[in-house]
Amino acid sequence: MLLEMKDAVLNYGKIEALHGITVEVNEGEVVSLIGANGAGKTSTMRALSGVRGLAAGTVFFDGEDVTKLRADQRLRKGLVLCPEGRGIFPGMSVTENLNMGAYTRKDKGAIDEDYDRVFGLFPRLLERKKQIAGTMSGGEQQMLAIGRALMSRPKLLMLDEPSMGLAPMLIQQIFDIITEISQQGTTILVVEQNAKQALSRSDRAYVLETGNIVKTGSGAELLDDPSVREAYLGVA
Amino acid sequence: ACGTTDTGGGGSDASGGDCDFKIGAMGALSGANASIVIPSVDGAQLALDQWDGGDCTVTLERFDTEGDPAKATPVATQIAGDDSFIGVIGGAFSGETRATKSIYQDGGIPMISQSATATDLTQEDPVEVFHRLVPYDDYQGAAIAKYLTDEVGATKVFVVDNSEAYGEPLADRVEETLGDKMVQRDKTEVGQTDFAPTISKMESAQPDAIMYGGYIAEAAPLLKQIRDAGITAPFIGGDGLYGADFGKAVGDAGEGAVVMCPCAPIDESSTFASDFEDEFGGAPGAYAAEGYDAMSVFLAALDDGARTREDVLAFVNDYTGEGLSKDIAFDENGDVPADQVSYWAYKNTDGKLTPEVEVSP
Amino acid sequence: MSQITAAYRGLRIGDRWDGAPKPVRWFVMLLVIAFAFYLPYLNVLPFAYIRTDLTASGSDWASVLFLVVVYMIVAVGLNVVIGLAGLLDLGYVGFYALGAYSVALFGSTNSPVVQAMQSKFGFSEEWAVPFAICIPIAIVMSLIAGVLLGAPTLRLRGDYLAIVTLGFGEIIRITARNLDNVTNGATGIIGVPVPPGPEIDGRSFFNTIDAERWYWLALTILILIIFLARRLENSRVGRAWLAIREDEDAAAVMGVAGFKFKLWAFAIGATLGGLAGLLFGSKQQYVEPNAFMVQLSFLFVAMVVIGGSGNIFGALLGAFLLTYLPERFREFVDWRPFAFGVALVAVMILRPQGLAPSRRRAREFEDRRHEAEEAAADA
Amino acid sequence: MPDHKTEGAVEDQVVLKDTSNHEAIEIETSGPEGSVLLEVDHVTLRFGGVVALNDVNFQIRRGEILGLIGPNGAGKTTCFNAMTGVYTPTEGKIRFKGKEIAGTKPHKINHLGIARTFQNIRLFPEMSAMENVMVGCDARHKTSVPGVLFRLYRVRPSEEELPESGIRRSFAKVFGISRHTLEERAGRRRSMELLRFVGIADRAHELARNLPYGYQRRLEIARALATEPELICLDEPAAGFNPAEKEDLMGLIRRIRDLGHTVLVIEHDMKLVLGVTDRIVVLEFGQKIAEGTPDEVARNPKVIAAYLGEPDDAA
Amino acid sequence: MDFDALISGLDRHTLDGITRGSIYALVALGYTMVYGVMKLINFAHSEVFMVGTWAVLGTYTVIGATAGMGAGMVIAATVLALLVAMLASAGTALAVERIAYRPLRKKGAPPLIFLITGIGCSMVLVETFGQLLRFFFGQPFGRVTVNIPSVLETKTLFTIPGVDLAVSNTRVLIIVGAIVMMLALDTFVNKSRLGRGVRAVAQDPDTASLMGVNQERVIMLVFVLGGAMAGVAALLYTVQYDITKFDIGFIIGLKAFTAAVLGGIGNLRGALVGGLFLGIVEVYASAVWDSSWTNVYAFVVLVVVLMFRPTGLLGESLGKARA
Ligand SMILES: Nc1ncnc2c1ncn2[C@@H]1O[C@H](COP(=O)(O)OP(=O)(O)OP(=O)(O)O)[C@@H](O)[C@H]1O
Ligand SMILES: Nc1ncnc2c1ncn2[C@@H]1O[C@H](COP(=O)(O)OP(=O)(O)OP(=O)(O)O)[C@@H](O)[C@H]1O
Ligand SMILES: [Mg+2]
Ligand SMILES: [Mg+2]
Repeated sequence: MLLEMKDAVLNYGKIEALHGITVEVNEGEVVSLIGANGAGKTSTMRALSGVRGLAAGTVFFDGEDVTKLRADQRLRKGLVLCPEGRGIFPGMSVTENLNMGAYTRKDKGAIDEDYDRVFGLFPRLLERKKQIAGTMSGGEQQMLAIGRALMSRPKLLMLDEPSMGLAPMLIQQIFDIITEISQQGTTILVVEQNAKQALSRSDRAYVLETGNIVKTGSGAELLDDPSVREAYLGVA
Repeated sequence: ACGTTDTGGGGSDASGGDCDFKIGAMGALSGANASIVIPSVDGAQLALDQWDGGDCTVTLERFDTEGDPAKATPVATQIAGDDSFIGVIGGAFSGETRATKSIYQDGGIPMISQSATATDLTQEDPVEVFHRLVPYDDYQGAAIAKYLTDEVGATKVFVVDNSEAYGEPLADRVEETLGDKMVQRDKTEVGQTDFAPTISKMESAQPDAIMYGGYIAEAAPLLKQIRDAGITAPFIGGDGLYGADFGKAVGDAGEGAVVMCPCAPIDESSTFASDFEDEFGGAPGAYAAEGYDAMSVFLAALDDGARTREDVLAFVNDYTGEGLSKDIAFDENGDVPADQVSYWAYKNTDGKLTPEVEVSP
Repeated sequence: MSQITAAYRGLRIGDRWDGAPKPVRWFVMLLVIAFAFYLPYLNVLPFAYIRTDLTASGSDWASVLFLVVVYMIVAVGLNVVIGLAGLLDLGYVGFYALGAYSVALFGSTNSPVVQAMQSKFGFSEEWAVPFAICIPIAIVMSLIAGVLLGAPTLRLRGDYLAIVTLGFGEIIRITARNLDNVTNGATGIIGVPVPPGPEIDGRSFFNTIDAERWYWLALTILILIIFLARRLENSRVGRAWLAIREDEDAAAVMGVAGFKFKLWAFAIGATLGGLAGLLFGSKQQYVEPNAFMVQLSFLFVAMVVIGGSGNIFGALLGAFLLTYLPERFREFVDWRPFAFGVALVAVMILRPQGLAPSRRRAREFEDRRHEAEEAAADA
Repeated sequence: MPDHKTEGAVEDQVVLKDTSNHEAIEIETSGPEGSVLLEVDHVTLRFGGVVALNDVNFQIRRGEILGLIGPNGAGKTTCFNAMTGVYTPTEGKIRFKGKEIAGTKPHKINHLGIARTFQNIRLFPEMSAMENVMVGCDARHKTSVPGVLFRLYRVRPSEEELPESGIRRSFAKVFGISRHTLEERAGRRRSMELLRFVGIADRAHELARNLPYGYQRRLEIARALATEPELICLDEPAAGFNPAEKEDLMGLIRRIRDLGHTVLVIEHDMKLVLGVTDRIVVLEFGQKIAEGTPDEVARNPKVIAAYLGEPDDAA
Repeated sequence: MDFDALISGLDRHTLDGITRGSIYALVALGYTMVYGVMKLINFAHSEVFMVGTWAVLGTYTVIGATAGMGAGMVIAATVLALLVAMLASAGTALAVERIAYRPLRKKGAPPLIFLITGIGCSMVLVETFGQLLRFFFGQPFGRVTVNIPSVLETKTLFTIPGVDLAVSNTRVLIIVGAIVMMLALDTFVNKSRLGRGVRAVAQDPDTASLMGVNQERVIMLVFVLGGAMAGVAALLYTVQYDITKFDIGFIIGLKAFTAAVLGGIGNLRGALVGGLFLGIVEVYASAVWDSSWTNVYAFVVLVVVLMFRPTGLLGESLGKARA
């Protein structure tokens, strides 16, 4: 097992957003996390990445207890989050943003390779290499954020709503990219509102409702589950 | 105004009689300028300690104003409102004195200032209660000008001031007295350390003497920069530069600089100097002798039988006597009589101010 | 410390206050006001220990109270600017100086301005602008200054404004110091007029000795100002300020005229600053430029922040403590500034939301603290 | 997902009217339905070398729901920014109700009757949901700063505005009630109604920053509606919504139009766009490449090539 | 008013202005770095500088350096003093961070609070040198001005031909020193990995940590670097002016902060440009009029510049953020 979060409780002040959830991700899997607005998906991601500490529970990554580690320490171990709402560095250029993705890396040659890979995936970024990221359109920023996450060469890549704000054609492309990265050997945990796409491409999935895991199973199983279909796929 | 809940101070058990009084000393006892004030209050304390009051007990209360007029007014109101005060030593600075003298006037309490020298305090807006042991700035300006022309023989003086209430009028007066013997005038600021613009003006004016109206903190870098620029003209300042720390501040560049002060040199072997040293662990600093004298005048009033503010005020107004700093008397404005005014030029040699010559303006 | 605050919280004064019926609140309020007026005479022993004139070198209690109230007016004004509108003004002393100088320049026979008017219009040497007219002059002068300073600079963001306002304060002071033939320069102006009043014991009603009268005057003005300033908070104006503070661009798109409201905040703050300066100058009967150094601006800001910016009562508390405590503990002459600095740091670290924050701030703060603590739970 | 009419948890001191028909938040429009409300007239907008809008030309008619779509970076948000005064067009004109508005300050444009939401949510995070909406309401309020301070502008209150109790009632009868007080009351009532309208009244008193994403999006809509705009512009209102929530949102958009607002919506979710709009304008690289009814646009080969891609059942 | 004096001595005044401005610029760096990363005005930075001047004095006293030593000794003493000053200032900056800012950061306090603790720290430091240390060690501590020996004596190093302007060794040291330090720092922040981390934290601390940046380390680094620059400034200052005093930091700090804003706070090169610009403006204006209006010139120029360029001459850079 690559990642295991057990009985995680996360609080915002007096509000308890996660009520003791358990999430597991195996090496090589694509796992998705779906749920309504405010269900706690982003909170789960925050807890996993270490942006926020847990009130209770543990996080194991790669066999190691990382519960007490900060986000930057977890990143060094290969646990990378591409946050919701993009979180690009608005004042830096596109290149500098990508550079930041490789912040902890020292393998110059491999970094250059990864540049090429990212620019290959998102030609728009190559076009706008020098543009200040804050002035890019919403979709362009999303591309940049994903590209930057890839620059960290993660063991486990966590994506929080990667398709948000993307044009239909690009959404397709993003999911293709996710599949591709996964095939290249990166484990992936993805939060998605586009449940249909997400489920059809994941090995396993969790359904989150108001801070609790209410369902889990393979992607295909959940796609067929009537209650999931009704609540998240918009089909009665 | 109504300090009846008396808990502190007054403190002598032997009192009994009707001769149990306080004297207030008001000035900057903390803050940046405390070093100019504390020695004078210490001097006053020394005078009190050496006094044999018989039945009378007198305490000296120190009131800190930080030299700030706004902080001085509550102090003055307090002193004026408390009948056990029969005299005030201070204010130490002109600003706080200006702000408080009408309060003391309303309270009818005599003041003797050891160091407030602004001209207007007595010349433009005199009050009966105010007296001072130092001559006012007009004299000093004239004395400096006289020193410059007579002793230095300067004909092209460059005058600089610090734009403050002390330096500016002093420089004005020097300028007035010098007339066309002044080549140029420049203004600087308190807290300034880079005097390049002033130096370049000096370089083109080629003065044969430089006069600075201001304080030590700025005089030190100014002097250093003057000398660095290769200007060797004599440098002379007013009593704002007088103090033991002058030599320490100016360093080598200050060698030969002259400081003018209305304070007569205190003989190092005098009993005052040694007593002061014993008591406070240092040589008497600025205005220590004046502080001593101010206290002595008040004590003499008590000796004379004065028991109320009116008595003391009347006594002080008419007082004549020999003091440490000078022969003491006050004219109708409360000033040192013109014929008593004299200044000393001190030269900075090896980091010490040594008396050079006496100048009467 | 924490026990005390816990006990205080246990009392839940704020909630009880809000829960109390209106007549009770009125009654309590009147009692508090009455007590405030009585304060100069407070002389019953355990309570009298708050007086500043107990120790040998203490200072006059009523004068200290007066200064406290003047600074409270300042704090209320600055609270509008900093606490409500979120504009960091480090030059507030400029307005304070303007108020003081206005009454001095026009009301004192020693002022070069008055002397010029005398000779121009052939008035007698005794003539000066009457005090009653000096008040509107002072208010208008500081108001104009507020607008003049605000108009070009309020477009600046955050801390740029801080340094510009700081500069403004300095410009006022230096100008007052250097313009010898207008302001008497560094010497200052004496004979600043006092409010008219009946003569008592051969002295004018407002004189230098009976400081409690000044205190009452200032207190009355303060109460009036608090009454008015409270109205701003929970109104469209207060909301607009808050919105601007949060996200100026979004506020503009929602129809909030950002510039106008910021200018208002500045103007209101300037007016109150000027008014406080006027009281100060008049009581002092003497103004001089060095009374208005930048450090005083920092002190003003510290009052608002220590008390809990955004809350009028916080600002009042801050003004009270920072003015009163140094006066009360005068005997520690040399150590006062040191202790003051230590206290600033300590209080803010122990209670970063201020001593008496507004509820909104307290709530915001709780939230953020939890967040920050959790985020750093591991470190 | 709370029901839109949930009254449950809310305990507000304001007496709430029945808002099932939403008459209280209906707005007055200034012209007949179908007439031109806003006109984008050959607008070009450049940022240095980037041409974000290139000679774009379209109109919005009163009472319609117009969709604005296009690939990422096509210039949709920029178009909003130009219309709401955030940017000034390099060339061309934007007319609202026949009046040129390019270069007008954002708050003035709002007063003219345009409101918007943001692609990256921009609420006032430290204010409660209700206060956020109140700020919107204030856009229509008239009390000035002295008015708030001194409350001298009094209005004769109608019977229902009079307080209940005796003394205050007679006082209000004689001296009237200050406009500020009345506006404040009305604002509170309206804010509550609007929150209920968009379906988030159950968390009216929570700070905006603590609301979940979906609530925040809806709060932005409520805040924009509060300014009583004739034209409301929604920038990707469904971003981050799941299909069920999108369904709800479609209903909300329709109801907004039914209240008399004209709606302009940017959205990438084709199901929503095709389902809710009356007409669609398509941008690509800053240029308009198509315009028409949803059907026409969906079939337009240019649009398919540039934006939709191969027909996909996910759309 | 004397414009002739300005014109005829333009070369001289420019050199004076650059000298003055170089020191502003170095101190401004500390403000700008901290501001760039934490969006806070580090009010205690002026005292960080002040501590540096005392460190120089201390070093000279301990090694017994005086005017008129041999060239080798002068260089050794100066370099040693420089290192000590940098250490002392950086240490002070770090201490301020630890004591006054870090606890607040942990509690998520708003920026205004940092301002007050900064002011508090500044007062404490000032009082420490003006009062506390005197209490324990006596002279030279206290509220008086103290001379620092001119270890490096001022000599004319060369004369600029054509304008016939003599340039002294101290000036060369100051100007070259300031510019070299500035360029080094600028390169470090823009080119190095750690520097990128600094800029990332400046823009979005949370995301930066997701990229593997250790925020606390970056903040420490920022204070250390800013402090070290203040230490350099302190040495150069004592070389030029020969004095120190407990409250010497205040005015320099004020000017340096103005310079930082003038250049665009958060922008390192802005600090250099702002500092030099401010220095030159002040000297020019003082040449035409006099120095009693110096602060007025400085602030009027600031306002005028900000009216046309609301984010300073070069604009913000470390942490520019617009949606
Ligand atoms: N910073 C915060 N402070 C307080 N409460 C928060 C904060 N962030 C999230 N919450 C609350 O925690 C709960 C879970 O939020 P979270 O952001 O994890 O939801 P989500 O599933 O990601 O929703 P969405 O699809 O809208 O992004 C919500 O009720 C939300 O209001
Ligand atoms: N201030 C700016 N400076 C430079 N370029 C800009 C600026 N603002 C926008 N752009 C560019 O203009 C183009 C249009 O951007 P816009 O935000 O309008 O796109 P959009 O259609 O809203 O895309 P999305 O669907 O991804 O949000 C983009 O390429 C963007 O990078
Ligand atoms: Mg989320
Ligand atoms: Mg967009």
